[in-house]
Amino acid sequence: MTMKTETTRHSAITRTVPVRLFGAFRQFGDPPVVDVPLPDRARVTDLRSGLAEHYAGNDNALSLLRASAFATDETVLDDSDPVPQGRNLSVLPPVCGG
Amino acid sequence: MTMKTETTRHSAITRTVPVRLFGAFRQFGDPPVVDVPLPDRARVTDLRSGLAEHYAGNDNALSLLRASAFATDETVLDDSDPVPQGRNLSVLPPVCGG
Amino acid sequence: MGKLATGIGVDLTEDALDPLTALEHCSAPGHGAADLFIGRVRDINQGRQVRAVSYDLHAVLCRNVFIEICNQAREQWGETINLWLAHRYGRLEVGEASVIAAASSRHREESFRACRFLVEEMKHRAPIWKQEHYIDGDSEWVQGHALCGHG
Amino acid sequence: MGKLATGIGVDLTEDALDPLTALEHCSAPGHGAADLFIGRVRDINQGRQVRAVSYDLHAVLCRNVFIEICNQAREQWGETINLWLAHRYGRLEVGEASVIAAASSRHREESFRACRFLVEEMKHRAPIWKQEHYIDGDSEWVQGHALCGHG
Repeated sequence: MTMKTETTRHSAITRTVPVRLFGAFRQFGDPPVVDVPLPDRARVTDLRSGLAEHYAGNDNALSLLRASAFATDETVLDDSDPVPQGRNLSVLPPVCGG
Repeated sequence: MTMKTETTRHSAITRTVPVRLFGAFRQFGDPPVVDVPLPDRARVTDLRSGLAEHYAGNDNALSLLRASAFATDETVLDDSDPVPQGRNLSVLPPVCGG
Repeated sequence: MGKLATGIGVDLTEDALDPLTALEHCSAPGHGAADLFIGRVRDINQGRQVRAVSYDLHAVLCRNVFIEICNQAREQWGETINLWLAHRYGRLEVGEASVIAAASSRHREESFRACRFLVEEMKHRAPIWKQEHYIDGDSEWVQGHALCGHG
Repeated sequence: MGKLATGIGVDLTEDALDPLTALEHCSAPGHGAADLFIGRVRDINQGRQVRAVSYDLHAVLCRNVFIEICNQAREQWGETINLWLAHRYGRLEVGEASVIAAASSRHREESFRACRFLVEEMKHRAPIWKQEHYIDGDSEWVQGHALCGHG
């Protein structure tokens, strides 16, 4: 029980990470970068939840977020990946170049 | 019998037609146009035979001729086609544009 | 403008795209063939009359993705082929070029296939988005292909 | 330079081929895609080092064949596509363009297919011949595809 409390305390919000917005995310009136609160040792799925809280009540944004991916400047991330430290993070809506 | 003689007489050489040379035919030292003697009511196969006589003894030219087609300015001809009257005629070696 | 391996050129720019730059890059004494694709802003999309399109892209990641796509094309069609992939961003009027892809190679088969590959992969994988501006004054972000994580 | 239907352009010329002319022809407000192919003189063919190539062609028939090929492409991929097919003749040095084919259309699939079609049909059907000049001073007419009669 004490252990579990400890774990919970370790998973509490300990930092915020800046997430750059692209494409259709630009239409919701946010600045180009949104700070998302994250628990320690967060995974990308936590980043997604954090951004979902930012968009709470905005059904269009939440729907877009479900279809979007997170990425560093080097690669697109899986939801199960740890949130990389010291890297630029972005949220990428479905793409349509060309 | 008389009929047959008549027919033969009608098939005798009655004209020559100019045939333009292209591609590898240019290498045998001919002028750009060769006059080929033709029987009346000639078909393209007769044109081929006439040009073969022109190249008698030149195995390279005869081999090239076998792989070549005859054409007007509008279309490539079949050997069974009549030789068109009043049209420019050409002999076309295998092609390799591009 | 970026080059990784010799023979691979990628570019992300606000300036007009130049097909001659692409064709110059995609040429070599041993290359008998070059294929070049241009994507341009169309006047009508899904029944709506378009006046212009604004392209948004993630420049750093996009550049990396472009290079990755080019490297994969070389793995498939040979290390000696030359490749060019460039995309414009900002606001483009109807008729302006948004993307140019090009490939050159010894024989034409590889050029056609590699050029097509660059275009298809770019459309599915590159972090690029477009917002259409319609003549009625409305604007809308165009729906696209969801990206997947690596692997 | 010849045009039959609007949107079809063919050219047989001794002058250098210009890809921009082809791309300008292959563009329209409704065309989101254009594909362009360039064939160039290669420095090596079948193991022999080439210095230059002389192209010979039957200009009148060739023009007719080019137009016929373009018309057939439109039958297959739609009357609204634009097509360009140009071939140079005379002596060309290594690296110079001998042929340019291009197609533009609403979507890219038709452009890629039609452009490829123009190139393949041109190679098989157009009355064009080439003589290679090698660096050893020798010259040779290149073997090609035998033509067949109509039908």
